[in-house]
Amino acid sequence: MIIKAEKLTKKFGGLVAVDQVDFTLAAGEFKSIIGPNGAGKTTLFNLIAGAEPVDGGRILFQGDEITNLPQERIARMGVVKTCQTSQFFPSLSVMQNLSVAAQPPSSWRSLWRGKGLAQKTLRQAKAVLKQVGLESAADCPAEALSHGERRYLDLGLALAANPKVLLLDEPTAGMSPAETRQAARLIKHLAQEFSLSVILVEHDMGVVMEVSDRVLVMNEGRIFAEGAPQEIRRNPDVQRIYLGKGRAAC
Amino acid sequence: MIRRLVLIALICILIPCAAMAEGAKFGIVLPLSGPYAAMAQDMKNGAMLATDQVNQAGGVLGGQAELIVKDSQLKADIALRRVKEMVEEEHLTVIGGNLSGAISLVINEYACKNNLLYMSYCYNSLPVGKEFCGKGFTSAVIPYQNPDALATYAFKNLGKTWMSLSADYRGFHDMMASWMYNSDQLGGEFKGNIYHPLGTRDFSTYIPRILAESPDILVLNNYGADQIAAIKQFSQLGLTKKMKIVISKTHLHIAKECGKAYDANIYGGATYYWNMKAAGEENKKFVEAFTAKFGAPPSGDAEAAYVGTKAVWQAIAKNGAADNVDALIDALTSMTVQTPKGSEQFRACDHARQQSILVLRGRGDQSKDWDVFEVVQEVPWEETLQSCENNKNNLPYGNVPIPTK
Amino acid sequence: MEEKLENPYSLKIVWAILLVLAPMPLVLSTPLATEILIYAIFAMGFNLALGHTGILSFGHAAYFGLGCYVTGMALRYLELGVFPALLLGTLAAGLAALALAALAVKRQGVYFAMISLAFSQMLYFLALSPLKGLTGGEDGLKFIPKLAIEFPAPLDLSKPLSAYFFTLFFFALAIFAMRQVLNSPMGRLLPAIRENEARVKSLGFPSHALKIMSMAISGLFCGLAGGLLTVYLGYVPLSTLHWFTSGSIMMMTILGGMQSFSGPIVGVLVFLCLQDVTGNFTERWELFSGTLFMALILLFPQGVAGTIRQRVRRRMAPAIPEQQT
Amino acid sequence: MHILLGLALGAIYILLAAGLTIVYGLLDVVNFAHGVFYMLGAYAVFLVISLTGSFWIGLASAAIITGLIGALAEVFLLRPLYEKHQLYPLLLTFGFSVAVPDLMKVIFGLIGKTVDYPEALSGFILLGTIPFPKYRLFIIVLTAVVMTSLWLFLKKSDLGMVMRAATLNSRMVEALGIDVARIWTVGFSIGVGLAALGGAVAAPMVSASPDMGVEITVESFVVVVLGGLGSLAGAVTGGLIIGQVVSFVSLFAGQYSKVAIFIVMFIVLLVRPRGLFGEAGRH
Repeated sequence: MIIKAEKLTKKFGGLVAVDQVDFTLAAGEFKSIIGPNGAGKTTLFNLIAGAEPVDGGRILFQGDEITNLPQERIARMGVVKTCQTSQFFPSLSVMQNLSVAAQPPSSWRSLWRGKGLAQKTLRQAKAVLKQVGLESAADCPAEALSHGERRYLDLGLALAANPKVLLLDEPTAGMSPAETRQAARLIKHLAQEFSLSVILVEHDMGVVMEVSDRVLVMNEGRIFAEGAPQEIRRNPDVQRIYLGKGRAAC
Repeated sequence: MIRRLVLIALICILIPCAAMAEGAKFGIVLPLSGPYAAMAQDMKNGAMLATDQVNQAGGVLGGQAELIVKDSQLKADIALRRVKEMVEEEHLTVIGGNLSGAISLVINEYACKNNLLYMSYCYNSLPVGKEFCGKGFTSAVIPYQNPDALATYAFKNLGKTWMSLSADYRGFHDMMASWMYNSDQLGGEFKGNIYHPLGTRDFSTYIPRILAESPDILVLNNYGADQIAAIKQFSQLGLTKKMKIVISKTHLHIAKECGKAYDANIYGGATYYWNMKAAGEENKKFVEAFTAKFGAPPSGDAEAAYVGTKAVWQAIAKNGAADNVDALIDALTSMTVQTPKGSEQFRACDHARQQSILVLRGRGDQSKDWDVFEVVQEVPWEETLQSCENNKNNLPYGNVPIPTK
Repeated sequence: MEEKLENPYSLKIVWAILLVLAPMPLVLSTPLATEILIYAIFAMGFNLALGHTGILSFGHAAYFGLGCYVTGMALRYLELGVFPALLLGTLAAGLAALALAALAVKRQGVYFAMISLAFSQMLYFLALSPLKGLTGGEDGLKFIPKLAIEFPAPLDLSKPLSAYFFTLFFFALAIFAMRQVLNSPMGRLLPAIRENEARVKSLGFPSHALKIMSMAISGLFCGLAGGLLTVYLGYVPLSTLHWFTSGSIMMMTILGGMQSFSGPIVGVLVFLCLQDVTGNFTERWELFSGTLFMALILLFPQGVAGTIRQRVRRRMAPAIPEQQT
Repeated sequence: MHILLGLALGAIYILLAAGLTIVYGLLDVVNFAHGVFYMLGAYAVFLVISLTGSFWIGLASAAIITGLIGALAEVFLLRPLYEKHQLYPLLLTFGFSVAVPDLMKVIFGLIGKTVDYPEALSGFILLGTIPFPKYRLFIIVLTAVVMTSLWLFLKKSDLGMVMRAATLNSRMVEALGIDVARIWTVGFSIGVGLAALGGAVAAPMVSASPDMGVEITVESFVVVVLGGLGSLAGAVTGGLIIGQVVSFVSLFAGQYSKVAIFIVMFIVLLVRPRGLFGEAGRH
């Protein structure tokens, strides 16, 4: 198990966003989390990535405990997340964005060895540039990119930080159906090529079905169901909580 | 260097090069911009008037007496930059000016290191202790001289118990020491001192302590906008009716700006007042010339600048050259200068200007336009200027303990 | 664009700046030229924090003034040589910047600027009265002995030209060091922090530690500039700690162009020459320089250097013009 | 007695801080030229008194005249800079604070101008044995009146409500079809008018001089930061606290009163950056 979480809890004031959730992710596994709005998907996602402090329970990454470590430590260990709204460096060019992310985290302190390191970082950045298909916009500032391109750049930044576990928060949000399918195929391909384990938070069932090894359904802060994509799709309770016919018997 | 070559070439073409005028140059630095701009402008006017009069009377060394004025913006680094430019670029050996005691000490230090004659126009302690290095003169007085004069008058006529309100600034600490020393000598009863930060505008917070002591005399050791604020607020509160206020160093502009608040209960020390009857003919000529040229009568600063500049030109003329500084210094200390206050000298051993101190009194609402003071007493220099020996070791005021808090 | 990425700030810019500035005494007065070099180092240090890392500080006079006073005190009280005194002043300012940054790194934008303002005003008023014995209060620190060095060449530092070359030597040192810092792995992360600190954190870089390091290095540059001013003046004026110094260094840096290497230096050159020329020509120089500054802000929002660079780039017409925020 | 004096001192700080906080709250611009408008207020009251002879007309018109000058400055100098980098409006106010005092020196001459106390308010009343200046009481009362009317204006009137909304989210207000630019101009001129009122009230005590505004700018930053950037209640409490701190410290060690203000500001900013009443999250 590359990631193991036990009894993860997160409260915002009175509201229990994540309630005693156990969660596992195997190496190389592609797991999606789905559920209606407010089910606690993104909160669980942020707890694992260290973006939100954990109120209860613990998280293990490759056996070591990472509960409540500062986000940059967790990211340095290889658990890197993208954001729902694309986050990047607006006035820097796309290549500059990627080369910042591609820089080995341990190098932040060094004031020397500029040249040697730069070439290695540049090669990796160029590779990611090709993978996310942004070669044509390499030199223009990130803020000049279209919405879709910004999502790819956000993804590229996470990839450039050579993660072991990739946490994707609705990467295809706001994309046209064609773009969404193309993005889903790309993510699946990249995950296999780099043998990444991925946690995907997603609404679009089409994408979920196509890319996930396993699917997790959350509702009101608890795991409601878990299984292979086809199983989950056919499960009546899942349809009910999604379509809101009435409370699921729980 | 190129810039100047071009300049000189130009001048040669314009006026016949052969009769290149001999003449002499004197460079002064004044804080013409910044909070003390008004007083600096008065100094500039005094210096220009002296220079014009010298040129009308035939100039100096067969040529024009050229006064170079630069703005120090009341910043020591800019003042030093201007002085260095004058010394290195225009090869001046005689410099002067300055209004703030602190900056004049800095320039004096530079003058000592680089062998220049420095004629400062402001209250400073160039002749005292470590500061004195033989190159610096002041055409005003040493800070301790004012309190000397004022104390003799105050403790005789205004009462015995006194208290002081001082700006936390070196110049005023010297005055404080002088007040403490004179108070012991003349049987005054010191009731305590209050330090206020430089740049204070609200003096109401000090009133309770002053009223609690209710001394006969309240001594003010501050200047400029601080002094104006203090006078206006104390008079508005009727403090001036409860006690006499004696200001160590006051100024024509301050009284003008205070208006009727500067009333007959307020006394101030100064080196010059344009309407001082005792000065006679020389002063009338100076005041008329100054008022005609600049539209207002001269203040103490203007007179100090006028006298300092006049002495410099007179020394250069007497010495026959402007570049050997030591000869110039001997000339300056051995001649008498006709000043608006009468004929005076610069003392040879510590270059202090032997001049009297005036005890002035406010006119309040009877003041008409610029006639804001009444001269109560003129204390001759012998009674206020310490001997050279004392000045060298900063005696007797050096070891007078002044209150720390 | 390959070259630019691998080596954002090439040596060519550094040599160009040195060649332009070195012969200044031929055109300007030597004392003014020396001050331009000193304030250029100060502006470069300030811009490392503002232009490159996005840290706004209203109190950089604290580090500049501290550099002045510590160097001055080392020369006067400890009678140290010029180089050790300069080193001491630089380190003191760097430490102060490190300490303040560590204390206040969590604060953002205007709040950090206000803490820096409060810190520098505290130093100003401490030097004004409580520490009067040491700092000379309102008069500033005097009686600094006449300075001379033998090491690279026997130079009497009270001679303006030798003081100029002494300052030029340190200016060259500083400008090479700044290029090295900006090109270093650490330096490349700073613009990212300016743009989006949260994202930098989520990519595994400790953004707080980076900001503290950037402020500390910025403090070192300001301390060096302060020390050099003391050596050049032979005196430390209290005005070096006044908030107006922070304001004018900010004015010069942004006037020159925050987001370029040469911007702050151009800003200092333009501003000091403007101040000197109008200062000689009229007493009301503040009216001219203030109005002109406002005009420059309205006409060249990217600063003088920024706009020139943009015009030059537009003429080279890349596909999409690089917008400066 | 001391509390009253602290109150009077605090009153002027309150006027300045309220003005600064409105400008910052609304426009997100730290106004370095705040002290300059304080000075303009003092000159305006001098000018109007020399024309009309009445202190009261002078006081009212000082705020209005300077408010208009502020509005013009905002429209022509600040408005073009809003979309640019957040720093540029701030820098412009810095340039303004360098140029305008010098302009006053050219127009009104180098020497400051005297403003006499109004007849009715000169002199003092006896509190027990200690005389307390009537003028100071007037300042406290005036500030109280001005602050309550400002509070009512912001809370009750439509324009006030819109201004408060624009402070929180100007883009949303713009989306509702309100011309936000005009709101900003009105806000700026009110903020500046308050500073001018502070100057006009202080003029009899310190006389109007070109450089009177330099120190007061930084001191009003202290008050605003202590109270919390953008909050009116904060400005009032901040002003009162600083007034008491200065009047208390100067009782014992006068020369430390200036250091004390900034130590207070430093500590507050470290411990509680948004100040006493500031909204969380405003960076």
